[in-house]
Amino acid sequence: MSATDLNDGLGEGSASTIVDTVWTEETSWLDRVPRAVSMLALFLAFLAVWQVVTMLGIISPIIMPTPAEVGRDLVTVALNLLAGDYMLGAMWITAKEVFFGFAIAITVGFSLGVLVGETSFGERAVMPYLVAIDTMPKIAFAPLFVAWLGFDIASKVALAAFIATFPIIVGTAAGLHAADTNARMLFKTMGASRWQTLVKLKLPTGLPHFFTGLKIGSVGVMAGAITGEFLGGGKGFGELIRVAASMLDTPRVFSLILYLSLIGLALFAFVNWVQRHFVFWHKARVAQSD
Amino acid sequence: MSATDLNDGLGEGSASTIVDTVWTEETSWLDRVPRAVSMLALFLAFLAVWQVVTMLGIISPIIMPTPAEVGRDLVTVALNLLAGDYMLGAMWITAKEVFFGFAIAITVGFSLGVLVGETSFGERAVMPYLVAIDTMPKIAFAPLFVAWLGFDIASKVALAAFIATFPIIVGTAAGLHAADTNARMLFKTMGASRWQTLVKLKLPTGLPHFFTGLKIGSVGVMAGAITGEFLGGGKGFGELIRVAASMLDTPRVFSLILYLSLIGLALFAFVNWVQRHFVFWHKARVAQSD
Amino acid sequence: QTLKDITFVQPSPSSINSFPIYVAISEGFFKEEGLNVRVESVNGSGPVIQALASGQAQFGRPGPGPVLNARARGVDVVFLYNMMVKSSFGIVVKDGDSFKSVPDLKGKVIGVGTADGAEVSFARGILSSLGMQENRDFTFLTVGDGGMAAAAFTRDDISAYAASTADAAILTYRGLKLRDITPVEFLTYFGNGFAVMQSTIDKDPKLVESFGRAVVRGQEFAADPKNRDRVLADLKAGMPQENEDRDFANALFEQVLAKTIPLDASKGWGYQDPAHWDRWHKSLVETGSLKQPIPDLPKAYTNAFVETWNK
Amino acid sequence: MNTAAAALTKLPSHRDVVYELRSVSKTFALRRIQALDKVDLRLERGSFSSVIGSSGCGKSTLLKIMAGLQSPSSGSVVLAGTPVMGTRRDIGMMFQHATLFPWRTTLENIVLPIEIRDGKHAARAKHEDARRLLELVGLKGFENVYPNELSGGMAQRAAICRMLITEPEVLLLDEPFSALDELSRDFMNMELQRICMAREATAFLVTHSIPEAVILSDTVYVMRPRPGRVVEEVPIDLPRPRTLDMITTPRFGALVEHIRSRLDKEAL
Amino acid sequence: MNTAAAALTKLPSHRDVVYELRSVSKTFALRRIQALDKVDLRLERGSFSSVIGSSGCGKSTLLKIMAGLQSPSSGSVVLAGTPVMGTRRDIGMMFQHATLFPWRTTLENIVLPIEIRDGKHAARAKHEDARRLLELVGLKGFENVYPNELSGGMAQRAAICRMLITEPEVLLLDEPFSALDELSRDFMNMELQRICMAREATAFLVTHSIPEAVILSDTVYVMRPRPGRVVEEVPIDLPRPRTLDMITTPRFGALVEHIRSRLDKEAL
Ligand SMILES: Nc1ncnc2c1ncn2[C@@H]1O[C@H](COP(=O)(O)OP(=O)(O)OP(=O)(O)O)[C@@H](O)[C@H]1O
Ligand SMILES: Nc1ncnc2c1ncn2[C@@H]1O[C@H](COP(=O)(O)OP(=O)(O)OP(=O)(O)O)[C@@H](O)[C@H]1O
Ligand SMILES: [Mg+2]
Ligand SMILES: [Mg+2]
Repeated sequence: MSATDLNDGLGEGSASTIVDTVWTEETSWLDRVPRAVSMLALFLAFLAVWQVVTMLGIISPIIMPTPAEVGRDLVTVALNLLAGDYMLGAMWITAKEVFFGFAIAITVGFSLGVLVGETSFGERAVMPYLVAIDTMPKIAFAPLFVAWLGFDIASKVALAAFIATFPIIVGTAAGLHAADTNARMLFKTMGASRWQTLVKLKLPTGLPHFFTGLKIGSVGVMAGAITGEFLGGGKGFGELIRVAASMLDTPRVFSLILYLSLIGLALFAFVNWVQRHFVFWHKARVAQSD
Repeated sequence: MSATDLNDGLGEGSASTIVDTVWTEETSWLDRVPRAVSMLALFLAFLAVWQVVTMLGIISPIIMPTPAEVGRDLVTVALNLLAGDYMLGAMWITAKEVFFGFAIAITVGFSLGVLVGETSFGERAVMPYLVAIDTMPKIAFAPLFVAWLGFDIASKVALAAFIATFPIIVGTAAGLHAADTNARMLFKTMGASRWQTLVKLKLPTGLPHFFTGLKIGSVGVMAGAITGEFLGGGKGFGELIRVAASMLDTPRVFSLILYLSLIGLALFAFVNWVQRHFVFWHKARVAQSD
Repeated sequence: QTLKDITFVQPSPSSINSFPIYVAISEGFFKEEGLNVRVESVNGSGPVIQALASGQAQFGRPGPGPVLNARARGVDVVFLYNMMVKSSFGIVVKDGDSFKSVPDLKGKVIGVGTADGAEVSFARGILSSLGMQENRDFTFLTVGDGGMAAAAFTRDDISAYAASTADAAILTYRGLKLRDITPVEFLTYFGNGFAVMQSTIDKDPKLVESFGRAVVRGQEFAADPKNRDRVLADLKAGMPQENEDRDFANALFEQVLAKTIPLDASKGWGYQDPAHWDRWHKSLVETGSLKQPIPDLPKAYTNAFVETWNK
Repeated sequence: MNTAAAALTKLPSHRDVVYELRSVSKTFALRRIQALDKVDLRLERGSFSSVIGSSGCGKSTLLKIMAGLQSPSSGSVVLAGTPVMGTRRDIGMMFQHATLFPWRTTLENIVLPIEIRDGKHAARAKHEDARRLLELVGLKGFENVYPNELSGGMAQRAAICRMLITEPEVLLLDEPFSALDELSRDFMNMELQRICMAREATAFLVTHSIPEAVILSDTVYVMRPRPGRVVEEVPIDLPRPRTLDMITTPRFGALVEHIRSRLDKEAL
Repeated sequence: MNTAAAALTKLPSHRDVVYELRSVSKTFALRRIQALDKVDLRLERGSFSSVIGSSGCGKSTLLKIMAGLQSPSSGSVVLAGTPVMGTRRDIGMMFQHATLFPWRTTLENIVLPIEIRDGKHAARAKHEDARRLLELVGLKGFENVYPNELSGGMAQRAAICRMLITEPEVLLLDEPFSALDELSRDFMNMELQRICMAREATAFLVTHSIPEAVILSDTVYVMRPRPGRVVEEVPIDLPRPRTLDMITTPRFGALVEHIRSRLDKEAL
């Protein structure tokens, strides 16, 4: 009948049209725009708004510079960085703070997260303290950090780690609750020890949650390092920003911040990449290996 | 045989002993300590360490006061709060900042999280900007906030919301990836629109992730409000801490911070409570309704 | 009669450092001028000027250095009233240490509060006038304020600290005994004072007049020892927590008050000596805090209102 | 439901082809597993077909391709005259795994397809129908129970109700009764026949039970694995409506034996 | 495997009671659903028992209680002389749902119990055994495939391998073959018998197939729902080892019919 006719009409060539019937998420028109184009469009839109705001003159240049000024300064900073001048050194110091801070945050956050997620002692007795500590303005503790760790990068690393630890704790702890009853019962019947259940079941199951914490933490660690440098004694990028800010050199402040956010982006992208490789089954589930 | 004997020996009374064979997570000895006891023990341990450190005299009282000094000051502050004096007003202001900041962060974070989690445009084009923005030291933007929003709580609310939004974005976006293929295919065959799949499948499935973000955000919003007050204007608790700090009245700084962390704890506990009621099936799964 | 709302912004949350304002508020001097003044505290002179530039505040209390910096960037902010007529900064060392004068600090680390605050320009000025050069004869370490400075001293990370006199007084009062080794001739490096945007002066000179008049009245009232109790009560009303401990508040107040009394009272409260401005300017340029000299230095300050205020 | 009348209304459209698969092949890219090799199928409107074959021979893959959930590597799928390019609303599908949503009660899970198609209000209007379906499958009293309190077979029955509630024209069923006891299974088979006949629905069933396939179907497709392909179409010439006592007839036995023999020929 | 020898070694321990359940009841608190009502069971060492009953009658609950995964509301469970107070290592359990872990290949999933019991090294040593088991169940070639690429029945077979690899003394099986075709199912049944006899393992099987229960068991327990209770213990007096041709014997037919009639008496 008609179905057959149609099908005959399609013939061998129909295969190619039908190959697209694979099950995928629906995509909106936004998704079909290539990434580079959409990023650029966003960027230009952002620039335009910025330009208009500054051109209207409602905002003083010492509060918000024009895109052109910042653009010029981006070049200056880039030249300085490329020449291996003092800014490169400062960036290197900040990168070190971020790296060590993140490493410590992962270690401590993961351990505490396991304590909180695994034991009701952790969840009910330790967690309130952790929440309380994390609510406290870290700035108030800066003198303590300095008194103990000095003005070198150690105190900045500590502050950075401090801020990044909490998200990792919460993520890890939430992840440990993600395994379902069936899987838990299975482990039970296999005679798995608590430790084995943790390592071989709960941690793998909870990896997506853990990575959520890690991503938030990766951004927190940057903020922490810069805050630390703002508070005193640093020789890193934060200090450069602070000097520029105190001299009301706003274009410099903005361009330094932009370079800084590149470090943050790199760190975040790295975490994302690690997640993709570690939680391959999650991805496979979503994207249908086809 | 022997099994029968044993069983006879147990008789009717055995039921009570066997009632305990319900499947539950193994508990370590730590978990059997009542919550109050363990919290108190932790607290006392903490106090003891603190006392010893200050008694050794290695740390100047300007940097770290003794527990006794802080204790005395806690009473002073409590009396002031109870008398409805200026501190109560300050606390009220900070609480308002936190409340509005959190409300905005939830709204914005959730919306952006959906954008990032649902569309590859969001994930690949918008997310890098969000990460970049969040990496930037917010402190540098404080003058901008003040310039636009004034000295009133609006600028603090904005900063608080700013800081709390990112975790919620990441949590929401991660949650939207949590639904498994089976469930997605089921929705597909039901002819669910993208919106329906989002609302009726992906969001409920992703709630645990969303709440992870919310918990981290609830703590971030506190930090944000206080940072905002530190940076400019405002009559809240952060201002009180700053005044005390500039006077080197460390016991006061510590006791104010302790009261502040109570607000943070309350907020966190509230989020936790909401999660338990919203994600009831998750809990039920874990604790075996029995 | 309805009061006009204005905002005054100060670089730190202290009523004592801005005492004329607080006294004038509590004693009703502003009200008599038809003004309702609201005080906001930000974090440093830079944000003070930013608040003025954005119109969020009409008056502020920045240091002279940041004002010149802002002018170099085209912001027409004008220093209006010299409040801390005597240098409010100093170089301090621990009481027990052997340093007698600034040259003894050769090869040492000097702590500063902020990366490039007024006290840094000040300290740089002193040191360079004595032929000492940064990173050769001494180094600066940004340690922050208060507790951070205490931590730095106790760790022996710094040998001296360039600070505002109020900060040093607080440290001393809290048990870290400090000694001021600032040479007297640097007293003319005046400190923070009241500033305003030129546009405000142009638009509403009356406002500037009435603001200054009330400030002068506050200053005079506070300077009179008879009124001490009242003044302390006024300060407490403005910032209760800072003034809870009366002895502490009084001690600090005396320190600050002393810096506001001019050597030559005949010019009136708030008067700014052009020579002192030249000195500041020169020092800022020499030490690199200003990249190049400001062409219109006299426009950075004005004495035009001093007479009216002091009538 | 008057079965004679149902049979009558069925006649006119009898020749109408609903589904047409033409040499559908499917190779999973990652390991080059060929799940389906040139499968041809023609399902007529109102017909009931079953597919039977060893585990892993590609039955579920075939169903997913028919539902538009996966694309064939080559070949074409045409449903009611239009190529299948994605999922369609007129198809009701039941998966091998029940997949109930833990945040919805049994009743709410069942009316979910209605809620998705016609909104919350329509779903509420269907609560009565849902209750009736639940009673039919023996789940009366479990309306407001959350799925984690259901047994394996109960969850499967709830999933059947969820598929039936929309009264779809085409039913794709992947081992819908695998977790049910014999008695319930027989009962459910008869109900399924009744429903399909009454609605003139086209059904395509994956099952491992040869008697089940025979009692329900007009045609049984026998599949062989590696690569999955249809080796025989067995037309079932038993009269409609089928009844359970037909199981004891010699014709039934012969058909079952024939199919079994076709399957037997392969080694496990 | 020499079956005669196996039968011999079995004799001495014949009287040994492995499992003893005494009036085990289970009420789920939330809705006061009584899943089990005074269930008594005695399983002898090396015996094979099945439980059969309609969906939702409490079979899975019974198995979980025997495995120590849930506690009875009243009554006692004794395994090998000691009350069951939690899970035990000598029990191998297979759940109704396969539950393979997506981050492990099929082979890694199968050796997981070994890894848990004896460590990674021992698990690696068992890879050969695991491969053999996989070949036995027809999954040769799928060792390094991740579970999301397995079909429903393939996953179930992998789960069977996972349970068998530890050679447990007691096997608790919850509908282990529900997703398999008849042929594979028959084959798996015979393999299961062989394994249990060779190892002198005690098996307890939940199934919906009466013939499967009869061909495998020494005793078939018939359960009725609401509340779930054992209404009859049917001893199966067919000789061991059982073979598939016994299915056609009259005795077998009579037993199946008897059990069916016991189940039939209840309304659905
Ligand atoms: N966690 C639970 N909470 C409440 N009720 C439950 C729970 N688990 C099972 N039940 C109830 O207990 C009864 C028996 O369930 P069970 O899973 O043991 O049935 P079953 O015999 O295994 O059925 P099937 O053959 O369908 O798997 C059912 O009525 C079910 O609703
Ligand atoms: N997502 C996938 N990726 C790769 N291979 C797959 C995938 N899904 C199925 N397969 C393979 O395709 C073949 C057919 O699978 P399918 O699920 O269709 O079998 P089935 O006939 O439904 O079996 P069962 O009766 O066991 O459910 C199997 O060999 C399986 O390994
Ligand atoms: Mg299948
Ligand atoms: Mg069951």
